[in-house]
Amino acid sequence: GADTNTTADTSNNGLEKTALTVGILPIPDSAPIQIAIDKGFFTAEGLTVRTSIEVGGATATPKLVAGQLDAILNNYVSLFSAQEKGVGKFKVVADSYQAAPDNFVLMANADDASISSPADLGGKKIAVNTLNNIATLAVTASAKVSGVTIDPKQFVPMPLPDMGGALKNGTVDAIWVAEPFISAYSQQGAKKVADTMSGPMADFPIAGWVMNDEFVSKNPKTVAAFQRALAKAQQLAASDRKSIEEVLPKYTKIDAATASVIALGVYSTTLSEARLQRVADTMKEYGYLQAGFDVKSVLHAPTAG
Amino acid sequence: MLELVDLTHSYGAYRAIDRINLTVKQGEVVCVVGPSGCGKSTLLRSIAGLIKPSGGAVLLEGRPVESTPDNLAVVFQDYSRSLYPWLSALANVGLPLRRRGLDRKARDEAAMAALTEVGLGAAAAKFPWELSGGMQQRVSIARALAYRPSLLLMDEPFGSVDAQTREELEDLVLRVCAHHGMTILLITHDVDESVYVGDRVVVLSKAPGTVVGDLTVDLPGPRDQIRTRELDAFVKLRADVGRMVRGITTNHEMETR
Amino acid sequence: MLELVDLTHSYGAYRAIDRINLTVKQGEVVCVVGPSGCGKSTLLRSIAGLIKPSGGAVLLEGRPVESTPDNLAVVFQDYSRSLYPWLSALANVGLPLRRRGLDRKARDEAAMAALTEVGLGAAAAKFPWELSGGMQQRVSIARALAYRPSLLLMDEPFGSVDAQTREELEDLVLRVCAHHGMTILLITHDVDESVYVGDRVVVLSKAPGTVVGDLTVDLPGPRDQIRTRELDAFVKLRADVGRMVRGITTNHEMETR
Amino acid sequence: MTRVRSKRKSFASRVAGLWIVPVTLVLWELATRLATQPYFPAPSTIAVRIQELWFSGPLTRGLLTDEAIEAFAPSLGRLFAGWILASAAGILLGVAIGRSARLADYLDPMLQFGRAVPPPLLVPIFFALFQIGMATQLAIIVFGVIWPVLLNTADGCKTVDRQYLETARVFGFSRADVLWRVVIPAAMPKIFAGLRLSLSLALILMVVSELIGSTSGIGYGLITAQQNFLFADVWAYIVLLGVLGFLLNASFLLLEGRILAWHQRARRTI
Amino acid sequence: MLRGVVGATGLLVVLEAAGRTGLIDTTFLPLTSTVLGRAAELAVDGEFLGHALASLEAWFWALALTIAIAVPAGLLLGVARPAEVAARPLIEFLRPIPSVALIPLTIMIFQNPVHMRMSVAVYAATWPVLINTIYGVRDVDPLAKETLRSFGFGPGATVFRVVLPSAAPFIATGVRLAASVAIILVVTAEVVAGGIAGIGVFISTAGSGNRVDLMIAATAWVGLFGIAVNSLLVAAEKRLFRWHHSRMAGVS
Ligand SMILES: Nc1ncnc2c1ncn2[C@@H]1O[C@H](COP(=O)(O)OP(=O)(O)OP(=O)(O)O)[C@@H](O)[C@H]1O
Ligand SMILES: Nc1ncnc2c1ncn2[C@@H]1O[C@H](COP(=O)(O)OP(=O)(O)OP(=O)(O)O)[C@@H](O)[C@H]1O
Ligand SMILES: [Mg+2]
Ligand SMILES: [Mg+2]
Repeated sequence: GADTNTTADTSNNGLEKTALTVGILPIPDSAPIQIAIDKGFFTAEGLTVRTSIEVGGATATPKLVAGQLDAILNNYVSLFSAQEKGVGKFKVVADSYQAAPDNFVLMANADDASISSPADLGGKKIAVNTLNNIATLAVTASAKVSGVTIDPKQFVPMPLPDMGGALKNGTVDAIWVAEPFISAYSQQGAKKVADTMSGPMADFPIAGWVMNDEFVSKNPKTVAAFQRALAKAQQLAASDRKSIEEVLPKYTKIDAATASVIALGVYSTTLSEARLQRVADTMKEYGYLQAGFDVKSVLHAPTAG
Repeated sequence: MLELVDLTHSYGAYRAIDRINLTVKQGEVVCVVGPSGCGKSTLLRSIAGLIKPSGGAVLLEGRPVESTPDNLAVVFQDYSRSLYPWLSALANVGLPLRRRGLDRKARDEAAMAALTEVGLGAAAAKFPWELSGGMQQRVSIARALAYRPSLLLMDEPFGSVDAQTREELEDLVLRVCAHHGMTILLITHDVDESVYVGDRVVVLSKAPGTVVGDLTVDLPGPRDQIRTRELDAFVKLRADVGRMVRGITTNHEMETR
Repeated sequence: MLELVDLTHSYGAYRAIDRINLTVKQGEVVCVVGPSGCGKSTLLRSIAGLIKPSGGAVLLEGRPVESTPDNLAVVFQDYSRSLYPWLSALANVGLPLRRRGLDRKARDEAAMAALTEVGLGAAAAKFPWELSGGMQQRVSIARALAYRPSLLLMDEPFGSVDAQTREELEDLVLRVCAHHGMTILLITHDVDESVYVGDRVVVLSKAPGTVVGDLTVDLPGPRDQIRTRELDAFVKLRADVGRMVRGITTNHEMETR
Repeated sequence: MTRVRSKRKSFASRVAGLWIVPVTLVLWELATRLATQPYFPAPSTIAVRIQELWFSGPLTRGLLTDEAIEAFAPSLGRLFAGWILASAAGILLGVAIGRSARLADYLDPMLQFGRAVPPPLLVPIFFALFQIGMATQLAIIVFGVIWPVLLNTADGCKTVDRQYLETARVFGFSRADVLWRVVIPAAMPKIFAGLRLSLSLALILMVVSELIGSTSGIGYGLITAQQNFLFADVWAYIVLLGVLGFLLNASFLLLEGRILAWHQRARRTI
Repeated sequence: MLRGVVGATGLLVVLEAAGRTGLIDTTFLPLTSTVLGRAAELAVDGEFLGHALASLEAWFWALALTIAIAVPAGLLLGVARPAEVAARPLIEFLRPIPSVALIPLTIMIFQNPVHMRMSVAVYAATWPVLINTIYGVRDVDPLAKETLRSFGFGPGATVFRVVLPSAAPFIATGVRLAASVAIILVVTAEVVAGGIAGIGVFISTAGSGNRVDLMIAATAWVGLFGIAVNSLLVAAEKRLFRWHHSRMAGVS
């Protein structure tokens, strides 16, 4: 796996390691890495990047810690929480994705009159893909605006494809979904209850590229090369929607037709400490972090050149 | 009551019995003797409907036997495997009586009576694996007798018991059968026994078994262990059957060795 | 060579044999007779080290038997269960010979020779379930003989074969044993057989079994089926043993009924 | 002799039979202390968590905390309901296909298919088929647990010693008697092996069923702990499951000992 | 065989009808015909075959390892009562622990994702083989063992020549159970933990794209694989255990 080619090889621009295995999620957030692979940005830097499809932070994080993966795409909420709990020492090497309106919405059955806005969420069962991450935080925060406090026990973890059925048969009252499920479930008689990425959560940073602290300090050149290639791809993704639509069918099962209509977030081009500190602060506010958290300690911004 | 017409059976390509013809009358006791491996058990299993003979027919009261006939009891040669290890001796004997429409108490009583008759009254509560070989064999005899079948098939039923018990069991079987008008087909290796117990003795040839002798035993009944065996007729018949069996076996041995 | 000192065994609270004393000399053939359920098989299993007797001791060459003695072969009463269904008759007979350090070919030859001697040369390739009861019994005799043990224990080894085969097997066992100097302990129900085969006949009482008679059979060897049985000494001994067994059994039956 | 002695086995010797438990605990403690891995807390740490989580409640409730009651009650309910349903269905169906070659032929491919499908993947289908959540969870448990019972029962009923059946036939046993007095007792050892396998499987599937679409129970607690990176809690749940399984199995063996006494004694060399 | 096809076809027809008449919501459970079409496409889809091969490899080694561990262990525990009594608390403690709960932990132990999947599968598949082996060993006719003992064979030979062959049919049932448990766990581990290749990876990717048809089609291949493996094992059992079947009555 990931350990191949660890030995420094001077013929590759002095990179400490040229073959990287990167954990991605089969959702639009990961598009830049596929763009970088397809457009040869990694090859140009002397890197060979292989992707591993991950399911979520709970299993991708230990893989990163154990060295099975060299980098992963992870949501910030999960990441900061893991760092605080001492699961590992991580570094964010690039920002990836930030929320845009209607990226992540709460939906309920169209004929369910009891739930039509975040104010109605009290005591309702809400399906989320993972507990203790961006999903629960976003729902909690947007409900708070409407004066409702969500009990963590209201959250029901379940895989996204199961949510439609669970909503329909009443296992849950509301579901928190992203594309392509928003489009699909709308057609199947679900209504949008709230855009959870509005108000306090507007433009909220979602996910970034993460490496082990130790890996970053041992392989500075490789990391820099990785960052350079990724930056080009992030840039392309941010500016050209077509480039995303092109790669989506390659690493997800979202077909070209769907890819052309779904709502996408914003692809970040810089790694901003201020923006990410907002994540940490919000987490602290809702009890996701015990102590204050200085995000600087987990950032590894690209060095110029 | 029982008629075998050209009964033939082969296991795969191997012919075990070959065109056996035999008629057994109601209430008759027929003993079958023949060398080891000649197809006696095969014959019995065909009559019991446990194997479908490859040729010929078994007729019971004139009708062909398609499956296992009603009102039948069998004492298997491999008696130890025909007792149910999860039941006590009493329950093993009592089990078939469920068909007789008896209630639990009546079943237990009948079973206990049968066990006592074979000398196992004291062992009724034991499980088969707690019994000696001969005791197991007696349990399976008790089971067959308690059932009061109209046709009783026995495959070497007295092979594992001592001489004294054997004689008692022979008399017991004859007594019970006469009393209830059972018809019996009894397979044995003991020439004396075949003559003592049987109304007829059928001798089978070496495999594939065919009927080579069918002697009517014309001895006065009821039989008695001492007196019957002293009769000249008995001694003569015994010698006849013995010669017959011996003749076959000798030829047989010649060929297989 | 074999000595039983106050050998006692109880199954749970039930006493099967009670203080049995017996000495068997090297090369001797000892027959054990006794009523069904008196503890003969229990005795045999104690000697074979298969059960740990509750009291007394089994000495072999003066040393107490702790586990199964070396150089022993057993023909079990329940022969059908002691053959391995996944092995052919030949392989069943050949299996113990592995202990003799023979190679495959030598094993097969020895096994084939033994099977031929019991009249099963033609059935060597068959599996146990393809054999008749008597054939299975002969396979297990062949297995014991092929092994050439120094001590051979047989539990009613001839119960399922016809009279002619039985006589041949008796002679075969005697011949093989004499040739290889085996010591034999043979359990039987047949009084004639015990006298014909044995150098000594030991009579056990009803359960719990104890030794009630120990007769030396003083007949000239080698035995012959016709001539030996005609001897006056044979007839007298047979009557003696018969009386002894009968006496016990009668008492026994009285009590259990 | 041996039987009598083993029956009177003293309490002390039974407890001494558990020597492997302290030995394992000590080795485990040493290993985790040497490794110092956040994913692998020491058993002493886990024990403390177990006490805090579930056994620091009021004496009147046997020390159980609210959390314990909240987690255990629904889980155990699902567990037993699922196991009993699966066992009943498995034995019924197993007997049916064990005794009828024709039925077995018809159903075999479907059963073999179903057996290889991971139960979590069926969740969306169950959601589509069942209109209530509880039914979905029970369906997951039953679907996952039924196979060992079904297979072992079918196998046990198919392979009854021929002589047993022939005896039944010649004595003209009724179909019901053949089934109840011969086939099922003869298949009992295999059925019990299947039941025993399925019991701990039921515990596993109870957890699996609670991982998806549940807000209560041990599985929910486990996944919450896992996704919150609370490793001591994760291990507390694992240990809890182990202990529960051990207790369930011990009770099961007691029951089996009663019902299969004939078998165990018949198969013992004395 | 023919009856099996008839039975399966019957079920498929019923499902198709239920979908077409609206009895089942086709958005959650697509029409049978749709799924079959997808499944057929997958059969010639290079990417999917790559995933399938990866799972197959993990499954094969997992099953091999399971047998290599569980059969000897079961024989030992079945023969040596004291060993079984001593090991029982540990076994019974470990048995009910869900492999799924262990996945994040196994990730930390096994660097290679294939090893990780195998370990999870072996963990779960061991129990049916182990328990069936122990029960099979206990089921051995004591007289069969005594026969060999009386000829002076030691415990090793008794185990190898009598216990193992007589328990073999029972063990085989355990192996058949384990074979499907191993498939289930390899796929589940892939679904739960992701990875580079594997049917489970394919399924979770399809899930993230809301392609229920592809998920079910892939799952159907898993099930078909289960049928194939079972048929192979049954055929092997029939050949190997002819002696067993000859003695046991066939179904009536
Ligand atoms: N299931 C079987 N498959 C193949 N051959 C068989 C089978 N059962 C019996 N045979 C063969 O058929 C022949 C007759 O067997 P059968 O059991 O009827 O003999 P038998 O007369 O009862 O002998 P015995 O007196 O020894 O019990 C034997 O040669 C035997 O090898
Ligand atoms: N495993 C056992 N458990 C309990 N009791 C047993 C067991 N085996 C034998 N017995 C009892 O011990 C007594 C002696 O049995 P054994 O088998 O030694 O008799 P035997 O002399 O060989 O009789 P047979 O000639 O009928 O074979 C019998 O009464 C029997 O019920
Ligand atoms: Mg026969
Ligand atoms: Mg005996």
